[in-house]
Amino acid sequence: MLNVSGLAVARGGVCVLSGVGFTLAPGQALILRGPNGVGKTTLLRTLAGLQPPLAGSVACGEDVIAYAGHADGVKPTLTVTENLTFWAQVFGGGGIGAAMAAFDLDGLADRAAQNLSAGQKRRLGLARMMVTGRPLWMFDEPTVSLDAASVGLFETAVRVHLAGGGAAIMATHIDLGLTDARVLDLSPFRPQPGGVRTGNAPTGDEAFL
Amino acid sequence: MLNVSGLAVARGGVCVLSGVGFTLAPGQALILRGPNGVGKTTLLRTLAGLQPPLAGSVACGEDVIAYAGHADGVKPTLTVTENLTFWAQVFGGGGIGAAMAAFDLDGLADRAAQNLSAGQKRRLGLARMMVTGRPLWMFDEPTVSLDAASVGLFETAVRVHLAGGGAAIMATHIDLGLTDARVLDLSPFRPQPGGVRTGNAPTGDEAFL
Amino acid sequence: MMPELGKYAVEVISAYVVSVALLGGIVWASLREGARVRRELRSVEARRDRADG
Amino acid sequence: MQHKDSVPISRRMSLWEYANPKKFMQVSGAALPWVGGLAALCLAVGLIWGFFFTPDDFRQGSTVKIIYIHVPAALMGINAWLMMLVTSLIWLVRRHHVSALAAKAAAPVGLVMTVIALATGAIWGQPMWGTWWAWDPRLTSFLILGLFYLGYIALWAAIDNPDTAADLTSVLCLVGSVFALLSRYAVLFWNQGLHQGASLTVTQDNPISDIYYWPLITSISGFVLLFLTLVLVRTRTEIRRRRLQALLNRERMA
Amino acid sequence: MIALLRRDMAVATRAGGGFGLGLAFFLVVVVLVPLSVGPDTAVLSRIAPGILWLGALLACLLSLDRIFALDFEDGSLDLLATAPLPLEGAVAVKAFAHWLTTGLPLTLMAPVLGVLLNLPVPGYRWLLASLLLGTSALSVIGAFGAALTVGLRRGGLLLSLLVLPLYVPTLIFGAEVARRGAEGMPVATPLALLAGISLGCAALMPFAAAAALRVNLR
Amino acid sequence: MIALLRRDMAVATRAGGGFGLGLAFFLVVVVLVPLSVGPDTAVLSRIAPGILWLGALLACLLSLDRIFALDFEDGSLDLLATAPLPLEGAVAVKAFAHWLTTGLPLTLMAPVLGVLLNLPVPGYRWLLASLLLGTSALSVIGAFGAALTVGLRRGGLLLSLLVLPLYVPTLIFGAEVARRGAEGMPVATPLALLAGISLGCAALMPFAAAAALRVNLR
Ligand code: HEM
Ligand SMILES: Nc1ncnc2c1ncn2[C@@H]1O[C@H](COP(=O)(O)OP(=O)(O)OP(=O)(O)O)[C@@H](O)[C@H]1O
Ligand SMILES: Nc1ncnc2c1ncn2[C@@H]1O[C@H](COP(=O)(O)OP(=O)(O)OP(=O)(O)O)[C@@H](O)[C@H]1O
Ligand SMILES: [Mg+2]
Ligand SMILES: [Mg+2]
Repeated sequence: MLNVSGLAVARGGVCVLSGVGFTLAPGQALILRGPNGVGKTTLLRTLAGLQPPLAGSVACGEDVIAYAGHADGVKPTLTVTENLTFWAQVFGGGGIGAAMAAFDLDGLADRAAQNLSAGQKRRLGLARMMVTGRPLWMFDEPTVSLDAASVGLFETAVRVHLAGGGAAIMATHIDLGLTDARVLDLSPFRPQPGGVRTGNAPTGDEAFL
Repeated sequence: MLNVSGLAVARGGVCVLSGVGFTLAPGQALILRGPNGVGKTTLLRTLAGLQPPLAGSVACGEDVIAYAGHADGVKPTLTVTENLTFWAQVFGGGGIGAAMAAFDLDGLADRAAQNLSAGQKRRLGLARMMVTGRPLWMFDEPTVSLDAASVGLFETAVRVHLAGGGAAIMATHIDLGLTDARVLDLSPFRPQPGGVRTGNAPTGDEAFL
Repeated sequence: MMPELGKYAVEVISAYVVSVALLGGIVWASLREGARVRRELRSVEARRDRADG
Repeated sequence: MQHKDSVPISRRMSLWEYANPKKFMQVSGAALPWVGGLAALCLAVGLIWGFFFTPDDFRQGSTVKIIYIHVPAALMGINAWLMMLVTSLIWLVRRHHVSALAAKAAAPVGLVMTVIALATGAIWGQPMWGTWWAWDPRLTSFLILGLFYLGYIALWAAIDNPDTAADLTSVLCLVGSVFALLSRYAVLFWNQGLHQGASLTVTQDNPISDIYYWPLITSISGFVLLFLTLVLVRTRTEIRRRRLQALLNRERMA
Repeated sequence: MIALLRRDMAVATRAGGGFGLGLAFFLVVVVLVPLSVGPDTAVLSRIAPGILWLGALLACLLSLDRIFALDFEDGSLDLLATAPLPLEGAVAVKAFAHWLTTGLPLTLMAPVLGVLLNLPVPGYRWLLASLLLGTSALSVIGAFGAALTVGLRRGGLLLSLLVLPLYVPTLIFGAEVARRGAEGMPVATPLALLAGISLGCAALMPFAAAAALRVNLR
Repeated sequence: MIALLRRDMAVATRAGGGFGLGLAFFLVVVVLVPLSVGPDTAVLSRIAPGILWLGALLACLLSLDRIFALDFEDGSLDLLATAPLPLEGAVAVKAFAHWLTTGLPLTLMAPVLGVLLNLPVPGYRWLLASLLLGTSALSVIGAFGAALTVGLRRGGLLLSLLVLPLYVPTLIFGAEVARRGAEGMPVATPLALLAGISLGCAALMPFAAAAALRVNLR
């Protein structure tokens, strides 16, 4: 479903990760780990096609990835239902009932998103992934602000998605209950400072070195 | 240091918590818990004096509380040093060296805040508390986006603060290593639906009921 | 019936028409909004009274 | 509003906080039909009398009939703002909810009155001054008053929390009144030389004859009563809206 | 696409969405002109077509950041870029929604404000026509400018600065149509040029805007 | 206080902070006026003082939301409200910083733009004087408007709508000074009135603004 090899990514003109490679088959989940600032967000944005890689390749079908970043993509003045319906329509997907139920949003259906608490807003952001109908979900720190019960809802949703032939990648600092997910620690992929300079860590500045 | 009794707080005209009471002495820490949307943020803002309580009292000296909310109060275009120095000056405090060291920010000193990763920015926000010189720290989900090592730094900083006669209140969903902190679960303080209607849960709307 | 308005007929009549239309508009809007809110309030109160038993 | 409540007696003590929306609903509910009926009567009599049964002025021709709308509307445009100022002050000092809501309810009515005065003035200006609009001080300050209404209404509409909105709009109303006064003087200063003069004060110089005076008075009282009726109706709506919101909030908590 | 149009309209017309405020700004600018220039009617009616055009342009300009900035801040733009819509289409729809909620109401209001500035009677028709054509160009060009500045904080003023020079041709021809109309001169040539600009912009700008957006999302 | 002033200045002058953009907007508006009104020098020099004042006012207006909105978004305002500064003082300092980074540069730039509009020679001195006095009033009044709208999303246009009527007296007296100056008439009276307005606003508005801010932070 996703095949990454020799990937190098940069942020602010600095190469932060290089030589990243992995494959992901349907039904699998991959958890990205690494200390703050190692480049998890940068890597996910590259995979989602939002920024070009410095080197290496990302092999992935069209219209496969759904991406959920630090921000939720939620309009504060629209209600929970309106927000979800909009994304369902954009992705040509079906109903929003399942997503509302899975993230326990039914009680909040007519609340404007700006009146949600931090965790409730996050749940709405996560529910959005279910209405995209995309097979590969990518999350950047999905459990921020969530309480234990909501983290449970999230795990269940991911498990159901995997069982249905989907796949998921998530960057997170906490331990999720997804015991059979693979874990990829990004620390070893930091470009070596003393190493060959431009060989395996090319940046946009390469031409000036 | 802080004495709260019979406190009721409202958000969006709805009473979300009532009858909250506790005291906090120097050297103590209190952890607020409760599911998403129970009213932790609202309670903290009320304690910090940013919104008036519906009922009850908050007894607390002048210039005692330093508050850190969901947002960090960090100017994206200023560097880490400039940001910290500014807050140190506003609070008439001293140097920023200790805070920089405690949150491992020395390596980032001259980086503009907008170029920090999510966790690095959070560390900067937490470091701000150390330069306020205030004895009572209040955090709203301090460990969001932090990796394990940074959470360790945070715990150490809080422990040192407590040992020095300070106190701390924090709302969080994860388990911190602060084993001797008291935990206050907010769920029981939700106003009873079936109970006396306006008796113990007065809101601004009372006049209309 | 109609009074003789002379050469200013258009002005006078249009002034009256515009004003009456504006007044009618605000009256109508006020009443309609009032009726709508009252209806909603009734339904909510009925629901609540039922819940109270 | 009739519903049994199980509130302890002790909490009913604060009269301003608690009892007033209810009392207001009772009193206004009883008064409304009378005020409304009287308003309709006065308006109908005044306007019909003015339109059909007054003679033409020797200089202004039949356009003088516009006065029965123009002057009452202009008066109400100004006085509605004054009323909002007073009710805003009451809200800021006494925190009396009905007061804030009455100010909110009056604003659109005041705006409509202002617009009517402007429109009829413009229509009247075409035959009298040969132009729809001139930057005469009085007209200009009226236009600025209209802008204040717009800003005030927009601010109410933009804020969700009703008490916050009441506070902020009240502050705006106070500050705005000061600046409206300042603007009035500024405008007088600005257009001294080109002042349109005569036409506006015609009826003041030579005291208006009875034949125009009585229908005008009837019409003015009609406008006053209509304003009162509308404000009552709209305030009642606002109170109901608040109550509706309060009930929904309560439901949500359960 | 329809969903996007509907959502954008809903967001714009919801409380605080900015619909109506553009109109109010237009009104206020037009009112302030006599206050600053002085109440001389001859001068005012001479500059009326130009000022009306300028006021409409400024009101349009100020609401431009609505097109993308909000969607960027709350992350919707990232998601739209990965959605199964061509980004060009999304840009065009968003520009159209902006025109419907800004340009169109401005156009309809302009004649009323013309009265305040003593616009000569024959001018009204051509003012309307030129604004109707011109504001659509303003919206599409503005969408391009908004796409260029979308990632920047407080892009608002920078946006104005970038877009204003791009508005120059539209403004010149539009104001020329209105001025000639007001003075009773023939308007065919500038009107044709204005129409050309509008059509060209509507056809090409969405591509430029989508390209800029892609770069900014990196 | 000094720290706050310094920080606000630093944020404003840092890249993307908006310093310079107000100036650019002023420049562009003044350039667009001849394009829309037509190139007749007599007309232009007649309306020059008014247009310069209006342009400065609009440029000032557009940068108003900088005063509080950014601080609100990133949480600094909550923290400032709990800091050991009186909020009134903070408001005054922030308005002053806004004036230093907007009103002052606008004033200094106005004479240069006066050349573009053929402002008569005696006008320059009084244009400078009136802008110097007037823009300070604009900043303080603007701070009040910004405080009223700070919590609202896209408060920008609403802010303009609320503030513009409040600007009317300042604008009238300011433009009157500049116009009379340009025509060689005595300017003492409007200048005194302008000074009165500026002083009154500077003394009273911070209190109103701080009150509005407190309500908004609730
Ligand atoms: C758009 C244009 C106009 C506006 C906004 C306007 C506004 C006003 C206002 C605000 C008043 C104030 C009433 C008061 O101070 O007690 C007034 C009164 C009056 N207006 Fe107008 N006016 C306009 C045009 C005209 C025209 C064209 C005429 C007639 C030639 C006219 C005749 C009068 C008269 C006779 C009064 C009553 C004066 C008095 O008894 O004090 N107005 N108008
Ligand atoms: N404009 C920039 N210039 C230089 N370095 C930058 C810039 N922007 C970001 N960085 C650095 O790039 C690195 C990668 O950031 P990224 O946001 O991908 O980290 P992350 O793994 O998501 O961290 P976190 O867990 O804290 O969210 C960080 O060390 C950050 O400081
Ligand atoms: N404007 C509003 N109108 C009505 N209810 C609101 C409004 N704003 C917030 N709420 C509700 O108030 C409650 C308290 O919110 P608060 O942000 O204090 O929760 P929290 O405990 O901090 O939650 P989290 O852990 O998710 O951050 C929530 O249930 C929220 O939905
Ligand atoms: Mg990250
Ligand atoms: Mg919270």
